[in-house]
Amino acid sequence: MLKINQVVSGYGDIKVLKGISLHVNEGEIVGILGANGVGKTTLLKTISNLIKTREGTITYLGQEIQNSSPHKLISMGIAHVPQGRHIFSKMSVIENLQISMDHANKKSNGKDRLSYVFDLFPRLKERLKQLGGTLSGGEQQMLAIARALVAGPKLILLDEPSMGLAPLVVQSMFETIQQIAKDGTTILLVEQNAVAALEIVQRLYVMDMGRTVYESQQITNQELDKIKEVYLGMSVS
Amino acid sequence: MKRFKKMIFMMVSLLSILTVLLAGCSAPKGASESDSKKDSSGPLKVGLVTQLSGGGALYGNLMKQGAQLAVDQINEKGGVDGRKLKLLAEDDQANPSESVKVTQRMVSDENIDAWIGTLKSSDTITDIGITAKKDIPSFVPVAVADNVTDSGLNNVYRNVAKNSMQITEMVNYILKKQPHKKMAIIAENTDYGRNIVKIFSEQFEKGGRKITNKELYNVGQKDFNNQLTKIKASKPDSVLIAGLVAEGALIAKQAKQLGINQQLYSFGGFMGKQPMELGGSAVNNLIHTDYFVPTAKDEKTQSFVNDFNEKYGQIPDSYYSAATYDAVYLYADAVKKAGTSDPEKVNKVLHELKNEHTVMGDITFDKNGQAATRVWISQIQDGKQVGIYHAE
Amino acid sequence: MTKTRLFYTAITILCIVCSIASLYIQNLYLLRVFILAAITAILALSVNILVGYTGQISLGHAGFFGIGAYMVGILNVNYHISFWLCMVIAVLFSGLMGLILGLPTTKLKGHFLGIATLGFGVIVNGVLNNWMQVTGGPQGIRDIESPTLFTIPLEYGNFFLGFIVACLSLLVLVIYLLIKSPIGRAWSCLKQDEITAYVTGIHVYRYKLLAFTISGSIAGFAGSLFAGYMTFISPDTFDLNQSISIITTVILGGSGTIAGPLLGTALLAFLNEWLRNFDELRLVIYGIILVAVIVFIPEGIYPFFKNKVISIFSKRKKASQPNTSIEPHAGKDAVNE
Amino acid sequence: MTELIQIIVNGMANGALYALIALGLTLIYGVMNLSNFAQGEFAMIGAFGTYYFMQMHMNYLMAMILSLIVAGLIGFVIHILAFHPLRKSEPLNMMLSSLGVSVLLVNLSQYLFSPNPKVVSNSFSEDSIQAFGVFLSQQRILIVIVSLILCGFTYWLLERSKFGRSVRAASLDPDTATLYGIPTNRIAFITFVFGVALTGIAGGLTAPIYNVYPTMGISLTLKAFVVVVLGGMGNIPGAIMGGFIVGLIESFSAGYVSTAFQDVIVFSALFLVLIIKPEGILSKVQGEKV
Repeated sequence: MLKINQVVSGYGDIKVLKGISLHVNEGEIVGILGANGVGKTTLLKTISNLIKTREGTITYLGQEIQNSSPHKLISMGIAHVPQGRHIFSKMSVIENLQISMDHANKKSNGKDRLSYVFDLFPRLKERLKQLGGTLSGGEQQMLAIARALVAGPKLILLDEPSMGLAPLVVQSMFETIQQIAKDGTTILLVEQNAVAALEIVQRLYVMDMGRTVYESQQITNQELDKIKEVYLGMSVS
Repeated sequence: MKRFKKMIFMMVSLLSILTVLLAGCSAPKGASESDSKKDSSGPLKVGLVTQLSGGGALYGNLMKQGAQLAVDQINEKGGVDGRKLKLLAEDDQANPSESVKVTQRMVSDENIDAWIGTLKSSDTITDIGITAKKDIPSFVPVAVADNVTDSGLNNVYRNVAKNSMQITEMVNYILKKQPHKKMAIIAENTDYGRNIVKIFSEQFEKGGRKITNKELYNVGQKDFNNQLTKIKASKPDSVLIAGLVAEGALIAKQAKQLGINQQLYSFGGFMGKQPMELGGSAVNNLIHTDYFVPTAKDEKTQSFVNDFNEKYGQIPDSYYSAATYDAVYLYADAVKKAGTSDPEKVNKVLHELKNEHTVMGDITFDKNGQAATRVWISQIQDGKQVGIYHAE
Repeated sequence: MTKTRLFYTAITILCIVCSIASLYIQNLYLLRVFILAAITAILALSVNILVGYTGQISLGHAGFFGIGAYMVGILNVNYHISFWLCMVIAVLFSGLMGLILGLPTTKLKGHFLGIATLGFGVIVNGVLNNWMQVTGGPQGIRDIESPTLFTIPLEYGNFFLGFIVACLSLLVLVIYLLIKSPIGRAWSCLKQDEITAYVTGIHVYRYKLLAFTISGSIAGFAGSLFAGYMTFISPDTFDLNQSISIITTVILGGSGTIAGPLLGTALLAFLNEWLRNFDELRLVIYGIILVAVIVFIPEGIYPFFKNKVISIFSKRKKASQPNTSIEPHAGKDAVNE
Repeated sequence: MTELIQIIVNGMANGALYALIALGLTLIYGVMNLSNFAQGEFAMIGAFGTYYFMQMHMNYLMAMILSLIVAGLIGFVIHILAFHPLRKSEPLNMMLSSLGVSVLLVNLSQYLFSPNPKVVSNSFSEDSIQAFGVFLSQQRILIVIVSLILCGFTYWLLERSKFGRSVRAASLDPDTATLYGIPTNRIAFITFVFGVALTGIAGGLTAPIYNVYPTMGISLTLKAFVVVVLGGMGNIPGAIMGGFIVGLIESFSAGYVSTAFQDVIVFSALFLVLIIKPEGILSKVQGEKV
């Protein structure tokens, strides 16, 4: 579905991604793990074209997208939930969702998607008129994901959904993500919270210094320990 | 240690700078007053310094047009003793340091033979300090503050009545001919406006009448309702506008709209047809002082008005053009009479002028260079300027 | 170390040459242009402390400039205090005003700070224009005493220029030292990120206040020089246009560098005089040039050319020395900041 | 008593005008993060446009509509040349660019149209209505009405329409807005043109009472900035509110303190607000713009 081939990008003179390659298949939850500052967020931003791709190609559904305008991607079916949520704080919950629906490709079944989202996050339905900025952290994250979902995407790029959330909330969040994937949306998940992420991902890449340094096809327990120890610097007890 | 060395090094640099500065004492002082030889065969250069950009450009351009007309006319007739005139007009943006810079440039770079300027009295005073160092004949056709000719300089000539003259005329006129006893003043917040407020109210109240209130506005302001509301509340029987026409016409208009129908008075700013254009019916019956009446049955005036109209397609109806035009002629004639452009001799001729007939009237400069030109009292009647009074 | 020494030597030689040359300029017009430019340069340096080193905007620096000039004018003309004492008082007082302005405004950021300082400039100008008893109102103050330095009468342009170039050099030196000192490091830290600076233990508020105070007093110093040179001051000099032209100078030249404001002053002074050849189109062209420079060289002229020069010289070294300078715009693209 | 009412009426009438100009300014600030110092110059363009179209024997309304289009077009060109290239640069640079634009526009119009004031007169401009000794000119009533309508329209546009949602989203968080399909650059363009066109209307409206001349915009820009900061930058209801507040402060300080110190008082009030409530008097939700 998504294929990234030898992509180089970065800010100004600094290259953050130094020829990264990976792919995501339809229906998968693919995790990208790695320490702080290895370029995970940059990778997602490069996919959604907020940062220009300097070399290499990004292919989505057989189409090269590295040169298309960033605001067109949502209608092509790629939704990006940015790190730190970035909901529109001075707009109400419903307006946040409407924005996304305004520009989605399939306008016809907008109502269905809205009700789908409210089924997933009943909390949001209670707070439709509330300003985004007044929501709690967990609710904001729900809204951010909901905002992506109402656009009816085929692929969601999720950047650190667990950041700053309480462990209990994180757990239910990841369950919801799993649910979303089950309902047919492909997910590319970037996480620092490796333990939680490893629970739900079907395949994963470990990033370091702007490259993928490890790719796993099937996650076995043995492999998990190895990943934890070698790449993520966790001691396995 | 490194830092210490650095410090030492810097102290040395610093000291050397100061040493050089002190060494400067013994340097030749000649630099400050260089006396470059003037070319006595090239054109006579007349420098005009006035505001040619921003709000005041409205008046500055009129000055420039008047001066240019005079220069062209003189050149057409063969110049002065075979020498052509050349007008250098520069913009001073009504900014003191720009004005000084521009004047200095004309004096030391362009070697001007005569200087004309500016729109603002305070800048004029500073500038004539520069031209005085070389004794360059300097004409002040527009700036009217009294202290311009109070500095005792030998090279300054003002061919327009100074502010106190027009104010006195106006006060005398009102005391003699008008019944108004309680007057409100709205004045622009410049030395021009402030001076009028001060002198006028002194003289007016000396005449036994009353000033109800004095309000100020800034040049460039557009809305005067606040000032006018206050004036209206003080219930005057007449209102004096101490400002120029750009704001003055708006004041008159807005006063009407606020229901102030009292008699309006103003000064030289309301000359010409601009007040009627800008103020419409609101300025009807306004009484003001006038230095220059384009319809006067004077031969000189008529030829100036015709020539100006021919060149620029409009009637020169305010004194800005006329007085500047005169200034150029005054200088050219003085050079002709003196037979040389040597500033000392030209100045002497200018001081000896007796009743020189110009557009602005018969000019005689007193020892400070102030001429007593005509001051009329005019009234705008049905869209026309009508001279109604002239003190003998 | 050798590089620094080279820098000092160059500066010193330049100053000496300027000082000496200033004594031999015969053209009074050029003298005036140079002197006024040097005063503008001092002003530009003072704004640069705020804009360039601490990342604060000031659109009201003409206020400090005016306060300095009027302190000298009022004290000298009305109370006959000697020029030099006036100057000291002016510098201290405008520094104090900087502190007072800083107290409420250092909490503001960006555009708000810009408008607040702009308001300060308007208020000062309004007071100068209307407080007749003290400031003389629109007429201004005339006949300020021309200073005499150790029997050298500074009323002569050459000496004044020499003096002012020396002042300017001294100021450059002081600012250079300041920037290299812990204060300067604190400033550059809080310029980049206030919160980080705060967390690192820098008393952000205090350092900002210090910047305001120093900047104010330098502008006041420029004002007192202006008063001493012109011997006449009026509110027209200290208006919004002045404030704007100072900050324009700094940004065009390149804020955050010492050479930038100086270069900016020199270029604008030259441009201003040169454009006189174009008569009526003068300010139109000025506007076009202003916009063009900002659009094409937003980082400022000095850094632009410096980078050009560096890139020419460092082509050979490039392999061994990776470029680690962080782009200032990097953060703009980033969603997470 | 009459005086007091007259003062209030004056303040409100001016306030409506300030609000209209501030509206454009605050919109542009919100979306482009640009303090546009050339805002008043678009009022000047609108006023000159109105004047010249009326010289071609068009009626006032027609002339205003055409001149607002002209203001918008000039805004479009200026946006391409002076602001669009700087969109990723520091806000200070854009502000400086706008100062350059202001110098350029003022002096160009002076060169083209001469500094002489021009008079625009329509059927409203001469008369005023009167009630209980309080006067208000008809043109000012027209200004108040048009201004309120435009403010209302803009508010509706922003709060209730799809386009307005995009504008607000783009002003709150441009990058995220892009991710959700909003073409932020295009939005910035449209907002700028819309903002300067609004100001162009203000120019056309004021032409009959203020006359038309090249430097007329400068003082309007300053007022608009005070209004915008008072109301909270990028805040539409705030700008409308701020307009009236500034108008009232002005007329009260002129009426009861001193006309000479009018500007000083207005800016002191601004200072006070900035110290006490830096985010503007109307803002409820704290939360910084990204």
